[in-house]
Amino acid sequence: MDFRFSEEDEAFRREVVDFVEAELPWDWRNHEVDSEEPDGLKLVRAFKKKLADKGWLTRAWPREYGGQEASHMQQLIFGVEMSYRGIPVDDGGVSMVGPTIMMSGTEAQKRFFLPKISRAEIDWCQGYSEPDAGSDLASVQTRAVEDGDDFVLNGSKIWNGAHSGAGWMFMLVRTDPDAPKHRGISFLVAEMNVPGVKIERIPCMWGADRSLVTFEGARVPKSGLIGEKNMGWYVGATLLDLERSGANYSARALRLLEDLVDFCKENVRDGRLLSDNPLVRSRLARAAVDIEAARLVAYNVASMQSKGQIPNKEASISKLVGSETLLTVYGLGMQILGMYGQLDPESKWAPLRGRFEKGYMMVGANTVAAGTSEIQRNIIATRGLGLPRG
Amino acid sequence: MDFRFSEEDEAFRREVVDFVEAELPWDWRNHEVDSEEPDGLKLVRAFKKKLADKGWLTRAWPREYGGQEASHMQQLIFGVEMSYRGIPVDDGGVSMVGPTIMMSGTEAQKRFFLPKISRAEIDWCQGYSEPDAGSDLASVQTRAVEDGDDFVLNGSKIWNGAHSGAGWMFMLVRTDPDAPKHRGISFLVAEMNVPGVKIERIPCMWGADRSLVTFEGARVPKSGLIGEKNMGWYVGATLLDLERSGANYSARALRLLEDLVDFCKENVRDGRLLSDNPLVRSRLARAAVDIEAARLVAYNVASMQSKGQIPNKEASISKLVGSETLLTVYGLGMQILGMYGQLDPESKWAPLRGRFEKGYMMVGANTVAAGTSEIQRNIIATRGLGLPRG
Amino acid sequence: MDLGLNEAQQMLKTSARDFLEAECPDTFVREMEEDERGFTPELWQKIADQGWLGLVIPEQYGGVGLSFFDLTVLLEETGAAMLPGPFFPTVVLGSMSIMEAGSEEQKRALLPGIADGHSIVTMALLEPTASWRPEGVEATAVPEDGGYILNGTKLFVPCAHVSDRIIVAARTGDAPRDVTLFLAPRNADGMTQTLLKTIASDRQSELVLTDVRVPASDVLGEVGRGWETVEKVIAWGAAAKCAEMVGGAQRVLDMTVEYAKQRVQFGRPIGAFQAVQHHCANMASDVESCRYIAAQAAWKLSEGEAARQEAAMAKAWVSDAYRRVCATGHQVHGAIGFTKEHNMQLYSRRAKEAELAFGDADFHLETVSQGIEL
Amino acid sequence: MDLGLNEAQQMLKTSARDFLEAECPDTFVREMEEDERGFTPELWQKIADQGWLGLVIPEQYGGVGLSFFDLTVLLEETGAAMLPGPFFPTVVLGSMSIMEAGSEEQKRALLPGIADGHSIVTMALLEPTASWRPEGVEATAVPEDGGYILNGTKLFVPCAHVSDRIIVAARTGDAPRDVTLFLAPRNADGMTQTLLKTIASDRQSELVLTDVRVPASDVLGEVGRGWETVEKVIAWGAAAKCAEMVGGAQRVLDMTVEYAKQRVQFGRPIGAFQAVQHHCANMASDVESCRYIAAQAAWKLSEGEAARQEAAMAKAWVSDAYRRVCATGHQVHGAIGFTKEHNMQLYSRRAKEAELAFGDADFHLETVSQGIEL
Repeated sequence: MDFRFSEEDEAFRREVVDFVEAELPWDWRNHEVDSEEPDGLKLVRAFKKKLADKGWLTRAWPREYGGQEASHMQQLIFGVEMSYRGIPVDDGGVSMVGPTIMMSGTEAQKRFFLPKISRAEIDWCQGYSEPDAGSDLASVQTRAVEDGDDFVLNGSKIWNGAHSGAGWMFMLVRTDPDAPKHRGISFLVAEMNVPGVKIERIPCMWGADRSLVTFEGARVPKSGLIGEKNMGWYVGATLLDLERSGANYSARALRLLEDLVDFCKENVRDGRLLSDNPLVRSRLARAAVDIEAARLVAYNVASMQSKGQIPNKEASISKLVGSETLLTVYGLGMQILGMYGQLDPESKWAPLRGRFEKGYMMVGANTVAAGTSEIQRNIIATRGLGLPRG
Repeated sequence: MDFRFSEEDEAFRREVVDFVEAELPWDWRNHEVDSEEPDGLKLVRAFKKKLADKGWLTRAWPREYGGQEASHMQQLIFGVEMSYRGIPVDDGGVSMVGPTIMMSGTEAQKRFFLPKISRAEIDWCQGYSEPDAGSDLASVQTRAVEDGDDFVLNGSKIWNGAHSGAGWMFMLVRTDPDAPKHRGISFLVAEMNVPGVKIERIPCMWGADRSLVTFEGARVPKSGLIGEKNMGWYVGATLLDLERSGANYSARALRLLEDLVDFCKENVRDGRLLSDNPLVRSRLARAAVDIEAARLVAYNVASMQSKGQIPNKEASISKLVGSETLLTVYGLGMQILGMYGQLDPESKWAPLRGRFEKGYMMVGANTVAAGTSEIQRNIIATRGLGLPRG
Repeated sequence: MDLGLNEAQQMLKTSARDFLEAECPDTFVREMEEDERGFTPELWQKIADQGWLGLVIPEQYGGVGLSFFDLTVLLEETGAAMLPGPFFPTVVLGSMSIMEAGSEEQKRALLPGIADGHSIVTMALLEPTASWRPEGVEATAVPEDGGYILNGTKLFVPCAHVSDRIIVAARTGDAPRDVTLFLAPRNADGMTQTLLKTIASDRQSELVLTDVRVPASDVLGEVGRGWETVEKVIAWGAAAKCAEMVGGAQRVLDMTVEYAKQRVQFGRPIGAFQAVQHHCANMASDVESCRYIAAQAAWKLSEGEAARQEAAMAKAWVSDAYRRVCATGHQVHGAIGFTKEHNMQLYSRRAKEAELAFGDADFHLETVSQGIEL
Repeated sequence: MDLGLNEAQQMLKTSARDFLEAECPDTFVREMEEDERGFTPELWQKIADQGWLGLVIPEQYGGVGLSFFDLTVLLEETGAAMLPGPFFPTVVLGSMSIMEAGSEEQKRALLPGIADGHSIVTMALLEPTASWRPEGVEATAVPEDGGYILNGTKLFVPCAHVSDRIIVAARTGDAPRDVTLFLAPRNADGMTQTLLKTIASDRQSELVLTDVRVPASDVLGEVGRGWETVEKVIAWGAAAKCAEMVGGAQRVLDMTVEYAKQRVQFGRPIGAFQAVQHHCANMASDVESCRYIAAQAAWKLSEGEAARQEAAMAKAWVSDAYRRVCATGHQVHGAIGFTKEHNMQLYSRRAKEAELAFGDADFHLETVSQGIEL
């Protein structure tokens, strides 16, 4: 066992931090950048290019696809430092699409997509959820019908960031409506900028949008089919596992906690510093412990991956624990900020730039996105603990 | 709406309290009496007789069966004052068997049993649970076969207090093994003191016992069949509803809280009174609020009954909230007592006569007995809220 | 003891619900979220015509003369309907304070106008100290020329932007409770009002007072004894807010159960899954608990008891329970509940505002701990 | 970073498990609950033969010379097996303190005896003040005739009844940390030991010291600096106890999952019900979290770091999580888990003892809050 980063890993971490502190084009301590909005995406994209130039986005990938063959641990370190600073570098390309293509794609697909992902030349949005396929992902209904070299798409995908201008979508589509539910699905990547794709914004409570993408006879090339046709559920399942790591949650939570600690040391309520209030102290300390527990569970996932082991329930537990911890920390923040917590970032009285008010509204979506906490618990129980399916 | 007791009810309450303070043969502030043990039952039985002489045990019953036709509210008041003082007067006779007989029994049964219950002449133990029928009560397997004027019983009943010397059992038995699960069950009351009844003690973690009662060809008279044969599930279902009131839990919890408050005002930890520790204050206050919420939910059940309304999900919620609150208060007590909390009542250093140590071990059984919290939630969701069965 | 509503209260409740269903549907609520004023004079007049603005105002001052408890029956429905605008501040903060502390002249001058809908009154209590304790009042009122000069900054003042009178709490002495209430006109010289943007899209304001002059006749109650009134207002406000929250929580429960019955995943309604069932059961338990603990506080206050402990218990419990109910409702609804077009988020944002108003759980638990003789 | 065990540790773990399965089955644990001594000399000797008693004792003192982390690997298994007797006090409280603070002579005199099983050593730290802070030590040690006279009452002393040496913490000055450790023989004149009956059926004692004389040569470490050692012992003890708890929690999870697979109700294994599945998933999450936060503390301490923060975080987390795991385990097991013949209650009773030992969550959270610079 070894709880320290290796010298090499620590040097890398230092390098990443120094680079970000020097090069990030916005002040991360004071500004939140939302890559699901066009302006935000533009800003992020530019910085991602710089990170890509360092080879960091896909540091753990093979060299031939634009990687540096570093350990999963370094990939984690990179992700953690980004999440800690709220730099939304991961649109699923590096963490999900790339690995899926690496595992199931053709050589041509690998040579086409992977370097592009590595160099941050394409942006992704997710095409999993549909209006009637949420937790029950395998009931996707968007139809893809072969027609010459194309698939013709009809149907809709929801809760994605397509309105931000992300050029590509990775998605599950139904290619055989007559096969059993899980057996008629294909995994497809496609450009959004084609006729027959309609993008509508869905305003959300935290003031930003998600999209509803409607395909009406949109033609996309067959070359975007990853893995075997009709086997997309199994191709995509791997990807969901990759999505279920929790290190980003605890990194984000840690930063929020540090903000809260600073706030409590500077603000007086009822005649004393908040940091002198025993209830506040106890709750912040408890949050620190929650975060540490979540952080270590996530690091263990990376540690396993670094050794070539395949995390299973460990990844689901990490997602569950991480997202619930982030929820707790936002809730705690709102509790501590009290009356001030309800102020929108636009208000001049809003503390910590209203980060908690906005995040508090957004964070509930985390325990819903990428499999609700209920679905994670199902997976832990059945796949992880071997309990019988209900 | 009226949150005060009526003058009449308040006068009754006062009378009950005065009587108990004067007549209870043990010091309830310092001794716990366990009616599931023979000695305890003897003590309780004697005092119950006195209460019965006042007509209080069955105060809300019709006069012809030994009652005083008082309101459900007075019945609740009586129960609350008993629970608050830890006087285990209810063995199910008054709260469950009596009402069931009143609802489904023959006139002869009413005339035989009800006055006996009212006068505390018989003690009851429950015969619902079986080794393989816990949450799934409808799968009871104890067979009752008609033979002349008798039923012949074979099977076993578990988690009851038969070893204490309680003379009678109310039980669900299977009278038609071929009928659908819920349709072959009968509700039976029977004396335990007959050949073919074996009572074995099952030692439990809190230092007391429960019993396993095995019937091996025990003959009991058919006159103990309450309601129609094979309709026992529906006869008994009412009874479970009656069991699911929560006033006793909050009354008990309130007394524990008061003990804790006193303890905290008298004991110093790390240089200050526990009652000056803000964490302790906050937790005790929160417990007080939990108890108040549980208390009012239970009082509402009685309030509904007093007006002739039939509580449904209200009763299940009351049981759920009450038992969970009691669990919380015991847990809080153990937390506050700290190192001292682990001491057995026998130790001279044990605070509050070790009541918390023992209760802490016992209380978990509350969220299991009479339908686990999970079963309560099922009932609230399906019967109360109309959600589809799973 | 009888924890049910009487017939008159039941009628009030039903008629309120009918009125709000017609006049304050969710489309209207959503519209008012974007509206600068946050309500319409048309609806205000209709509310006045219903007698709601004068519900608890005695008949001799143009009101209906019902009890505070009756008002909370109504507020449960306005909470369920998320009625936007200055109804709550006016009936709870404005008229209750004036009824409590006002002189006969003030009552005669102000209450009829409130009752008939011509006058909107709020209270400016909190400051940047964000404290519900008297020490939090730092704004000052200094006697001059038989009147007072007010200076200070008030924060989180509900609906100040549309009020014509604002009851300002200001310090008139150095002892913590040396606080006095002033009936300041909103358009007084030296008073600057700025809207704050808040999570609940309600209309709270910052109010900066710079040498605002108030005549002695506009002191509400006795000089130096304003905090006694404020304490009562906090208790009433807490109980009244709890009633609103009960209404909202019940609606969130209903909507969640409904959604669980209709949303199909894995080939069956999600309400057939035990995890969802138990979520709903927990919500139902919370709502049931909220209902009676809130009602007890309202009823005892209505009966004229101080009921400090009951109000504190209610607000402490309901503040947390409503938040839990909303969080669980969101969890059952999934992504759809976070969209602006869905009502779920309308409630959960308001739940946060309501949690904080008149003190959060921590604030009230300290009262409770004193009440249990700690 | 590598959060897995190395091969040697894995072997240690496996062999420990095998040994305990053979020598310490649940029947033995149950038997020892009723036994007056609470363990058998036979098993003690076998444990010594395994090298466990000297696991962390350097070879020159007759030990095996492994690391503290290795010891916690072993403790995870003794926790899983609920090994009764003075193993924990001897290896953690006794030998670690002597190794830390003992003179060369004391080490030579005491450690080999511990390692070979002839000597059992515990520590008497707590008092009726029940505090883990130095202020809690009220027992006094007064110099006399080149030695010390000890007076006071010690409480919750683990396995004092079978120890031959007891490391007593006593006050030698008025400043809070003026505490000194003494290696008192258990049979010293003036020392009265009484067993306490506890929830975990472990063997804790009250120890009354009345003019107990200890020669200066039995002072452990420097006079007045004993608390430095105690602080380390609390950190080691907390981390070691966490390891035991992780072992226990894993066992409770395993047993609960097994039961959920086998217990049939409503025509299917209860583990097919989502409520039970989610209970088990929550338990698994807790166990997983416990494992790494506990391991981090043990590893950092083992590496010679002070790791006060890590130990505090571990104990705060694991104390609560293990209790949760047991409570949920009971809920899944239903009535059967409360019976004495079932293992479930053996674990849940020990979980309470373990939660309290070396400070509960509140105690450690205060350390954590300082660590996050509050």
